[in-house]
Amino acid sequence: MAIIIDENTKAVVQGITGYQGSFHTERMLSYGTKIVAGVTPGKAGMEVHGVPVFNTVRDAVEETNANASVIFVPAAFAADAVFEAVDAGIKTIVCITEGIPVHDELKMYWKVKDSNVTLIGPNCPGIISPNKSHLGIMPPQIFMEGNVGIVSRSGTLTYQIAYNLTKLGIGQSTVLGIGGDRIIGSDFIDILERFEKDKETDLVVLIGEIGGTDEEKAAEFIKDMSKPVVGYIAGITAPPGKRMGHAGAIIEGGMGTAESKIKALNEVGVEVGKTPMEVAEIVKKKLKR
Amino acid sequence: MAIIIDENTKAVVQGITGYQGSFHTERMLSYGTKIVAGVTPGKAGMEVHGVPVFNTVRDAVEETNANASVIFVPAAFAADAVFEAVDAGIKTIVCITEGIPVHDELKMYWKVKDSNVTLIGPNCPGIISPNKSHLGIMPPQIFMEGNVGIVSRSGTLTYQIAYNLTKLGIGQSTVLGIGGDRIIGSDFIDILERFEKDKETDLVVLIGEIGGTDEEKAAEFIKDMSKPVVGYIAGITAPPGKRMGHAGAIIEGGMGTAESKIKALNEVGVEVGKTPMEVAEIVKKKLKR
Amino acid sequence: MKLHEYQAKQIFAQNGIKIPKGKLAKSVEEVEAIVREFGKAVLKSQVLVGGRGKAGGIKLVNSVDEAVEKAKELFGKEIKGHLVEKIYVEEQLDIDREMYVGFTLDRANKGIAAIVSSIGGMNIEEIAAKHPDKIARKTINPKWGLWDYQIRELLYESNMPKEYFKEVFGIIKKLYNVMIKYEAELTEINPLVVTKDGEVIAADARLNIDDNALYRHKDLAELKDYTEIDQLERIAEQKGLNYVKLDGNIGVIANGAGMSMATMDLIYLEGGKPANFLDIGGGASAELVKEAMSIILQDKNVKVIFINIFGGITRCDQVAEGLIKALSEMKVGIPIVLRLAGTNEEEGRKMIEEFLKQTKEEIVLVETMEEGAKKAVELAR
Amino acid sequence: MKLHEYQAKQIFAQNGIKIPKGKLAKSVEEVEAIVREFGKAVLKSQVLVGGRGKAGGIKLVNSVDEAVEKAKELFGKEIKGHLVEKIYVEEQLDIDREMYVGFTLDRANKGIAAIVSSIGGMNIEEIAAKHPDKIARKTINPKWGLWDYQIRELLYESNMPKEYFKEVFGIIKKLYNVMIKYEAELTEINPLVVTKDGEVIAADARLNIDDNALYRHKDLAELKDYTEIDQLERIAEQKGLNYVKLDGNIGVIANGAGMSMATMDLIYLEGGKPANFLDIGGGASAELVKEAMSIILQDKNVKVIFINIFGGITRCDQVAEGLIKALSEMKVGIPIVLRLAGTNEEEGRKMIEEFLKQTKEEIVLVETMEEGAKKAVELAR
Repeated sequence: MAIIIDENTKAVVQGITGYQGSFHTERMLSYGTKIVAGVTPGKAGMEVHGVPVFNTVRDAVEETNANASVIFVPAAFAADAVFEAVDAGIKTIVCITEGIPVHDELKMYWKVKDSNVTLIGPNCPGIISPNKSHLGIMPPQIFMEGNVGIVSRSGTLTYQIAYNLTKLGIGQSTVLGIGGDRIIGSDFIDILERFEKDKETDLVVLIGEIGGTDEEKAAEFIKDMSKPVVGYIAGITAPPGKRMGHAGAIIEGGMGTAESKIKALNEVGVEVGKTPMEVAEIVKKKLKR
Repeated sequence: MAIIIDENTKAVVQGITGYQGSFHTERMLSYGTKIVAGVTPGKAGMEVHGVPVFNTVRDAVEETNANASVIFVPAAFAADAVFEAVDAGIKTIVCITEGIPVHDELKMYWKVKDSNVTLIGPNCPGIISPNKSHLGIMPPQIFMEGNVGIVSRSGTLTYQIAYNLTKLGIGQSTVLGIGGDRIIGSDFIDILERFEKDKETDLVVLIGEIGGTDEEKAAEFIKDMSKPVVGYIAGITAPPGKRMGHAGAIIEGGMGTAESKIKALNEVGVEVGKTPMEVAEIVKKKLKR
Repeated sequence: MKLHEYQAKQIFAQNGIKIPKGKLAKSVEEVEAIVREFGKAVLKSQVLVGGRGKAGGIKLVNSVDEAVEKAKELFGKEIKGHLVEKIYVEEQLDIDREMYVGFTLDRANKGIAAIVSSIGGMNIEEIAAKHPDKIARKTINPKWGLWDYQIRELLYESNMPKEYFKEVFGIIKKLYNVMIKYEAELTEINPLVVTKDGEVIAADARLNIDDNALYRHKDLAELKDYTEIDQLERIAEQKGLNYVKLDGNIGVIANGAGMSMATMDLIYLEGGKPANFLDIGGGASAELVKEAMSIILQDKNVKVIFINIFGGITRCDQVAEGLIKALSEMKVGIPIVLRLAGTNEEEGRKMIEEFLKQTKEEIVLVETMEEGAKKAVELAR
Repeated sequence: MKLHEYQAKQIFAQNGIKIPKGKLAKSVEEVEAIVREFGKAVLKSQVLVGGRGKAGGIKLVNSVDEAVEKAKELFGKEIKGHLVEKIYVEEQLDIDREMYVGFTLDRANKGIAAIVSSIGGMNIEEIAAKHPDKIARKTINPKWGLWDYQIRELLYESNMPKEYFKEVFGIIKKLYNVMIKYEAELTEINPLVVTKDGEVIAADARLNIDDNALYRHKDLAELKDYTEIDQLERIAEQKGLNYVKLDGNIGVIANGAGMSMATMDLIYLEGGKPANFLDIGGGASAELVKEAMSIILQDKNVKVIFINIFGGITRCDQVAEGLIKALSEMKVGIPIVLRLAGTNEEEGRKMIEEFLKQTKEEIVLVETMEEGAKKAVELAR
């Protein structure tokens, strides 16, 4: 099973002829991901690492029946790329691009929502269902197939925790970063819902950080989940009013502190690890039961 | 049963303090329609024919649990009124107002579509489920409860045909005018779908006119309907390029002639009456079988 | 409301779309002066009807003398029933290629239809039929407006040559802005010309504004050319009546657009010919009925008038009152077939019956609209 | 990017929102000249921080002498860590009532939050807590934008007195346009003042623009006041590094924002205090690592540096190379705790081990980030 992507995922890479697009296409292909087409306007007929390039997503979908897209286009063109993918019939979009204007992100959010399309990101590391498919920029070798789902607002921190799990012999069903921006296509609840339904997933790790109230809302959802959830929240030491890298990682008007998030999660029975290592250990303990 | 409105319909009148709003509120009330509130900004606290007036639809819905709205506000404010009703949680909107700018109508269409709200009109005479509820400006005395549904692009012509049916002793389940504009909230198919499902309706009369391709599309739908449909199309003598009163009643670029519509209907087994009287006679004949 | 080419072009230019150099002339003398300035020129009749070119309304002139001669031909000429009173004089373009860009209301898909073709000059239906590979069409959802990827799709799907991509991309964007900003029902550049110098320029311009939105565009409303509208239709519009002149001899008055059309159709089915469409609307006053009578009577072809009223909001007694007023104040002299049904039917009929005792005008009261049509056709023979 | 009050007001005025008469002064002499012109005035320190008033950054002056005296006090004063270098001199308003209108990004509902209050002057959280009946809040969906009924609902729900409806209605509309047009994250008028003459006027102005959108608003980008940003943070920004200065003594370098925060947190859990947040991002070059080192070393509080890298796209050998370069080119003089894991971990560690043989700088290689934090805290004591 796994969620969102699996061996049936056939992806288009939007912005395939750019440096990032080309580099990561090669990495995704070498992991075994089915990258069936690339899109760069004006570059139809080219090939990138053996993948045919089209002028439009519509053309790419018509030729290849792609059902997913990974977006690497520059921030100024990212919203247009998402709209194009949706209208071409793509059902899963992973938007890697960072630095997208937030008013564009609002439009992206409602466009995919209107069309029942899944958008992961923007400003995210992507998604991997180990041994099945990888859409994004993660280091795939650190993951191992298994029964733990990971959903995270952070990239590197996700790798760290997945790495810790893998070292303990605990594999993952699907691992994904939902993105560090304030407005993202899928939030914790969207993903938790899927993990809850996924037969391969027995436990979920939620990696949050300061800013917003997404973790607090997730806690409300977790209350009714049947599967155990283990948490981690970054940013205990972050001062209010300062962005910690991610546009979304900011404590504003007293909202979104790590303390409030940890409290909300604890209240619904989520054990929150103090360190990435402790998270892996809690998972191990819980799975043993 | 009946469709869209019945004895459980509790309606707000938007623009109740205007001349039209007030006049027709009295008529609807006297027919037994549950008009539970009126809305005119700045007029909260007033009463019109015993109906309490509120500043906003939201207030009206909170106080009265209204589930429908009839809109009589001037054309310049009609789109805003529809948006307000939708966001206040109203599920059935009948927009009587004529002369609404077509770009506003496009927005209205997508707003109600997004929220799964039923919009009848604009520029329509409304809807009546005889002896149950009447939202609009029809002459209710000519209708009789029964098993024939009528859906029409015209007002007076609807009355004429309903009157002919009533005189022949044939009653109606629900009668409604979908409006004479080019962009309307519900088209023939939306209504035919409901009549097809309605247990009280045994036969449907479809009254079309020149312009657009709505009747042709309806024909495609009728092909798969289990209930008989009888048709009437006005405008055989209308010249191309001239609007026949309704903004939508215009033959443009060779599209939308009465001939093409009659042909499409005939092809799917719909008998099309040459005169309003003949329509009633065909209905009578069909019901006897 | 349709704008003339010269008006539409002015608006295009204000919105960043390149147009040829041009000036409006209302007399042969003005044409002469402008051509003296331009050298070679095109004289374009400003009439609100398609296919001007084929109908001889557009003339290339290569000298002042030729301009004067052609201008004399054009002024006063009738093109598809439209009188030429204004000529737009434009520089001649050195045309390398013709293309097409247009937007129109998309009733079926509830949006704005965007149409682009890499060839142009002929009408768009013709392009669609003859060169389906050179034309692209897309519906723009009003929720989101026009996005760049849609423009790219239009360009690729219409097989637009790459060298014009950038220019045409910009023009599509600007023309869409015109469509939205002025609440147009249709706007079109056909042909969109590429000159031998590589300039991309709107050689023609169409812009039809939604009449219902004119209250938000007062400056455009002032551009309305009333000389282009049939005089009776214009008067009717001012009185609040929907009137369309036709070429039959049976005048029709009814309430409701559908009812009016149905009445015309009945006349036709009985072998007669309607002289007009006239809808007095819902809840008409006696005064309005009188106005309707007066408009129809100005059409000298009319031999009989069929008044067909189904009273809902409209009250039959009001209609009778209006009719009596009209007959009292003006000489009608032709028979009237009258059918009154619905609200206050009895009162109306009684009023007419009373009136008939004291007038020499002929009013035939009928029971149904079918019967009325039959009678009217008989009387018109 | 936050705009100063005087900059935001200029934009408000350009968009039809009334503002008081005012001029910017950069010296006591300029203040003096302006107050000489205005008579009575308000001196408002232009610092990008909330609560200026309570912190003594705003002074009413009723004479030129008083203005000079207060201006001298204000210039050079530090308000919540921000140095006063500019004073906006405004006419005094005869205030009858204070209200509030604001828009801000609504993360939870994925839209624009509209907030209106019929009272103002204090901060909006305080109004919400103390006068919940005087405040109204609504989410505007970006698909449809702000509609009139929403403005009416905001006015009614905030119990806005009827006599201000029309004016405030217009201001809400205009302020929303500012929010959208300039791609703001937040814009606010607090207080929105009604003067004794009945004028409704923006007495204060906040406008924060989305940094990611500045490329579309070049004119605004030029208004950026770099003096308001910590110098080190400014330099880091120019180098493409995310750096936030904190007040601890353990410098932190990590890749990824979450990872950087987690590293800070670990230090805190071990009883230490991080000196900064510094994210070198994904796929950092050796050069960028060197720059990161150089920025941290400029913070004189730093006693130890903890470099925590989990290599995904980032290659550990690149990080090692950058670190070696930094240590070769500048004198560090404080211990470095280094944790390298992931891509090319072995190569990186080997490079460091080799380098350690030829340098006097102290580099402690650790296996895990938990161990690293512990070690760094030890070394900082």
